[in-house]
Amino acid sequence: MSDIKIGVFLCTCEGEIEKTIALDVLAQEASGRPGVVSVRKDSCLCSERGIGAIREDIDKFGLDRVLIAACSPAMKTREFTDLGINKYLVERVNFREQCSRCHPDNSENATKKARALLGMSLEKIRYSKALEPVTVPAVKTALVVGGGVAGINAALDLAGAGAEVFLIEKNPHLGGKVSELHRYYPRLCPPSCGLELMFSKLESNPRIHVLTSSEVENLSGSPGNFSISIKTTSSDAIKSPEKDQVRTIIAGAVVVATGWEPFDPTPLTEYGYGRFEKVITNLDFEKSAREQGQFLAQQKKTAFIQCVGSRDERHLPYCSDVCCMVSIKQALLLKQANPDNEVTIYYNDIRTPGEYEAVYRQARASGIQFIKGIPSELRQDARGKISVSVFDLIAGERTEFAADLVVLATGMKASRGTTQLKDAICLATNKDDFIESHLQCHPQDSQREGIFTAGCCRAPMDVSRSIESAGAATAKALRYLQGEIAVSPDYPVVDILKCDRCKRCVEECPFKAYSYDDKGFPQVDILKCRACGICMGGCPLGAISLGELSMEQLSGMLDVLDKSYLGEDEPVVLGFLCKNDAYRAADDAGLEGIPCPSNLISIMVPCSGAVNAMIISEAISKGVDGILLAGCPDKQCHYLQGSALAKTRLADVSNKLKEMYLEPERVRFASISRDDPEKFAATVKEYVEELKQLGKNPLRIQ
Amino acid sequence: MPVYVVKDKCDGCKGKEEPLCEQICIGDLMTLNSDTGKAYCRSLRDCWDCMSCTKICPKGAIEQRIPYQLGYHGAKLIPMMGTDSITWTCVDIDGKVERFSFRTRNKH
Amino acid sequence: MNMKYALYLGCATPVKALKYEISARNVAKRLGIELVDLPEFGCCGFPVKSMDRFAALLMAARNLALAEERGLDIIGLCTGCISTLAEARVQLEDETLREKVNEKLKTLGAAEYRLGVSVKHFARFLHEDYGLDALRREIGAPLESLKFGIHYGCHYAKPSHAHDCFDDPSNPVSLDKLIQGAGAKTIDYPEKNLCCGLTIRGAAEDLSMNLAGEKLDALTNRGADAMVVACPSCCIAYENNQQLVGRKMGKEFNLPVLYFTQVIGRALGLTDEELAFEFNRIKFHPAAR
Amino acid sequence: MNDELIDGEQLKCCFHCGKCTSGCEVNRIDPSFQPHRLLHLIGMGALDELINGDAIWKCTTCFTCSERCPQRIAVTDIFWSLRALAFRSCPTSGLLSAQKSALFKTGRLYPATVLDHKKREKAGLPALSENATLVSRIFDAAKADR
Repeated sequence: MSDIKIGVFLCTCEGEIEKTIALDVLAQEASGRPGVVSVRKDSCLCSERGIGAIREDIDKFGLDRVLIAACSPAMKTREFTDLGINKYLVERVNFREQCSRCHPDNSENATKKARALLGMSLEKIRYSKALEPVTVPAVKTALVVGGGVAGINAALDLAGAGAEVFLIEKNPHLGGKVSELHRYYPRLCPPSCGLELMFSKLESNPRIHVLTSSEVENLSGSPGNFSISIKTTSSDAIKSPEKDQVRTIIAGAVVVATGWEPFDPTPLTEYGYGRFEKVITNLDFEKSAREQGQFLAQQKKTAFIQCVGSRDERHLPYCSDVCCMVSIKQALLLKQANPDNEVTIYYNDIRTPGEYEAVYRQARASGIQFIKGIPSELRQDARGKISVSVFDLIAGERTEFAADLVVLATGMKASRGTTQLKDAICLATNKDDFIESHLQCHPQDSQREGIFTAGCCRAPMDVSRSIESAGAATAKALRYLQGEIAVSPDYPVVDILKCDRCKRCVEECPFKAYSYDDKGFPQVDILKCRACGICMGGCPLGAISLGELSMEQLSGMLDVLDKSYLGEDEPVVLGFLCKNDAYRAADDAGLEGIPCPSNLISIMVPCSGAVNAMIISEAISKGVDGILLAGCPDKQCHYLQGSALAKTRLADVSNKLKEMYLEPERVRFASISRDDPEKFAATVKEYVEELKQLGKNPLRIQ
Repeated sequence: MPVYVVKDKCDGCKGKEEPLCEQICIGDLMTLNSDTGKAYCRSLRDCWDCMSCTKICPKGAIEQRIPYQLGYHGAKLIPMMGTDSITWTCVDIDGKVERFSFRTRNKH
Repeated sequence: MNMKYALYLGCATPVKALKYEISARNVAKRLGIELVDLPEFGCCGFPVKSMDRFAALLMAARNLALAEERGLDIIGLCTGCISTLAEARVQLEDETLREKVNEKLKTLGAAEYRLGVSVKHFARFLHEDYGLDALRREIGAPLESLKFGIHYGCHYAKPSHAHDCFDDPSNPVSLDKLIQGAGAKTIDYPEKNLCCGLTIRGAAEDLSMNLAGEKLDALTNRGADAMVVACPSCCIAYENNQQLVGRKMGKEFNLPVLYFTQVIGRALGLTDEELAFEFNRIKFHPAAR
Repeated sequence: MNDELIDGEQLKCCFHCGKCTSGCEVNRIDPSFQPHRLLHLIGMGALDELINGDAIWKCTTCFTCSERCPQRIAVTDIFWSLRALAFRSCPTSGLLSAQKSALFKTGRLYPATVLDHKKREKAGLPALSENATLVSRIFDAAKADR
């Protein structure tokens, strides 16, 4: 360590930072610190001139570590990444957002805090290591599970982008639910024309291998090189080989398109499905319309009941997305075939977004009755007619309708295929049994790297959106189909000299990235890993460190922090802030000039779950007055269970403090959203006040 | 006077095979109850009160009952581990609290 | 099979529906089911729900605790009572509520309730526990050629969660099956789920009468030999008030209203006295057909 | 418990599908009785109007609405709670007073007359026990910490 050469660069940010922080004093002090060989102050480090100056110093002094005290590390990342030195040897100190900007009126304290931050970063950078991206070879083959409209389109798109594609389907034929439909909406054209085109494209593409009557048995390996065993059961289908053949496919990425199943309305006994012949589902309607030439024209009085089973807490709690348009489409077809048909749609809310609104309007114009009100019960009279009695909420009175045919607009539920596959390849599903994804930002991802979803296995959606989702899944999958995959070296490394093989990391990893090596030590699959550090936070022996933030760095920073940097009577709060939410909120508090006590020293961590209880205990032992662990609100955690685990671990420390006759309030968890700087500032303020009441940590050395 | 496992806190080290207390116990006394998934000491009288298990337990679930030669009922000895330090809290039978921090050789 | 149960009579049956009580006791006796009377049983709580819902729950809980103390499950005749007790049983699965209730029970000098009692209507018991097959084996005088309209009563299977969803709340069948087991036919009619309306007799008499009349009309038109009920309140609405309802609707009804126990009892070969047919206001003369 | 059902999250989940009213037998005969509307009025804070009106007394408590509500709103129970509120605000109001006096005096909704006792005896049925004060004691216990 003695021969390291650190260059310290202080940015005045066109004088702004220097207005509050005595940079010259800090520069003077820094130059005397071990390892520091150069100190430079600049008015704008991120400018071309500033970058040039850094590069110049690196050459001139032979610097192997660069410390930049300027704006938040979340800013100007591009400018400070390529300095002609490994980017993991560049450390940023947040002098602007979390120092000068948030304490503009207290130059003295801002400088004290800046000094503390600089000291910690100087310690941290001593342990930094140069890291290079790792390249992993990958095959250029993709697997698509499910031969419905989503799966077929994903296969075509993937093959179009140059990949070899295996498309497997558990039924003997392709086409999925779409092949059971009579007409598409909104154009009311027959699905057969689109399907035939897709089939012929599949046929003619030599890169696509279709396996029907086939199912996934299991999946192992990692993205780029999944090994999937596939069982093919019968021999009667096109292109399908021999009976009960099991084969292994190596694939770089998997697109899951296992589709949906119709909700069976039998449990809603009030509608008599199965008891009354003339009560059918919307999918029964499609079948009859397709198979019986006169079906549409024969109907005279038809009722549609919307939301059967959907938006129903007893059955499917969600809106099934398509049923409104399906009923409108079917009603229009009836009306076209027989304009005298008194078609009535009983609805709760009609949901026809975008272009579909025009179809809804067309339906209204065509004379289809829309009645707001859901029948509670259907009764069959002696002539076999179905009497529909409903309270019309708009008219404010009851209306009766004797229907020849009642169509129940039933929704979509997760398919059995999805459930089977989820077990075979360990995919997480949501409470409604659809494949779990970060619906907001990464809808096409599953919770396993390299496995993507298309179509209704993710959520109910119609044909056009299924096709669209197939394209999105393809675009995401292509990263794993380029022959090689570059992985950023942020992933955790297990020190097997310390590891006791307790398996906690294996259990707690939200992405199931850990497996065991041949000696039983945990090893991380860097392709599955998302570098959240939850394993680092959970390891009871502190044996796991991330590439960009190690346990020894954290411990070193605790050592050098002056626990009385604001004076003996001021409490010091150490904040571990998650980089996605809390740290950014803290930055915003600074940018917006929301005053925040200078008692908080913050350390950016990838996730609140990455902070080890040993680090927290150590901070308390070394005299820090309070620990603020700030992460995302539970359901918004970018790493699923990071916040939740962090809370549990913090509760353990809190219990321990109580046993030690220390105040359990010395550790605190706060949920801070990215967009809530006010809450951040208020939380810190309140906590500092509380700690003042508690008094000094008895373990702080005088 | 041996160790005492607080069952609510113990999580069996999640791996459900060999918990840390089992691995570290020099007398091979600690083990997992496969029914409850919680650790226990299978021979209390053989415990030497070395407190290795107390120190290593990540959940703080193992307490030490101080032998009467050293303390007596009511006295407590509680370790808290950092990465390179340990802090002991000693409570005597009169409730007097003293704390000691030491560097350990665990570091790096 | 444990065939010893606490009989929960409620307050309407022993006063307003002697024929029900007598026939039920005799059917039970005939089938080897021992029904124990607990004199301490009080009101089920149903009428009190409109005054104080917590008091209603306490009343129900007290009855549950009484049966539990004796180690007996509850069999009842009135659907309203059974529904109220059964719903309380489900509500008390909530621990906080149960603790609160038990605390109050203690101040009343009653035993604590510990979730150990099942509550079933006699018809449900026959259908589920005694068993249709076992019942069929006992039938000595099947009621062939008779056609009954079953009226379940709203609280027979509803709220369904209170009754462990034992029958379909929108299309109940268990009582039909019992009566069919006795050899008779049952009528499947769309008005099957209609309420007897008795609960609102005081508040909205016209409404109440209309509801009762609709069903009487439907069954008369379908040629029912009798209506079969399983609740004393429903019987009051359809039998005691039949003339009134008829006058109101400008019709003359003459539809006998029987308790299911009278029908089953007859098929079991019990005598008219044992089934208390003398108490039926509208006489049932199947022989005349 | 009353207030829990009326103010509860459950009620706020109503999305006005009208299934309760469509299936209501009382509404079929008396169109002025509209359960969905009553629920909406509670949501709008018109409790007084409801408590003082006669609508809440028209529900037969047949549970059809509760059974079929897609949002699992216990509509019937809400009516009971409303009645209980009405009762609490005016315990002597007409509709319940007869029931109340029977219950409080005899412990039974259907008091047994001398004739009833005789009839039972004649039929060989067990004598009815009297527990006249039970109902009022339970009421007092329930009210104790309100």
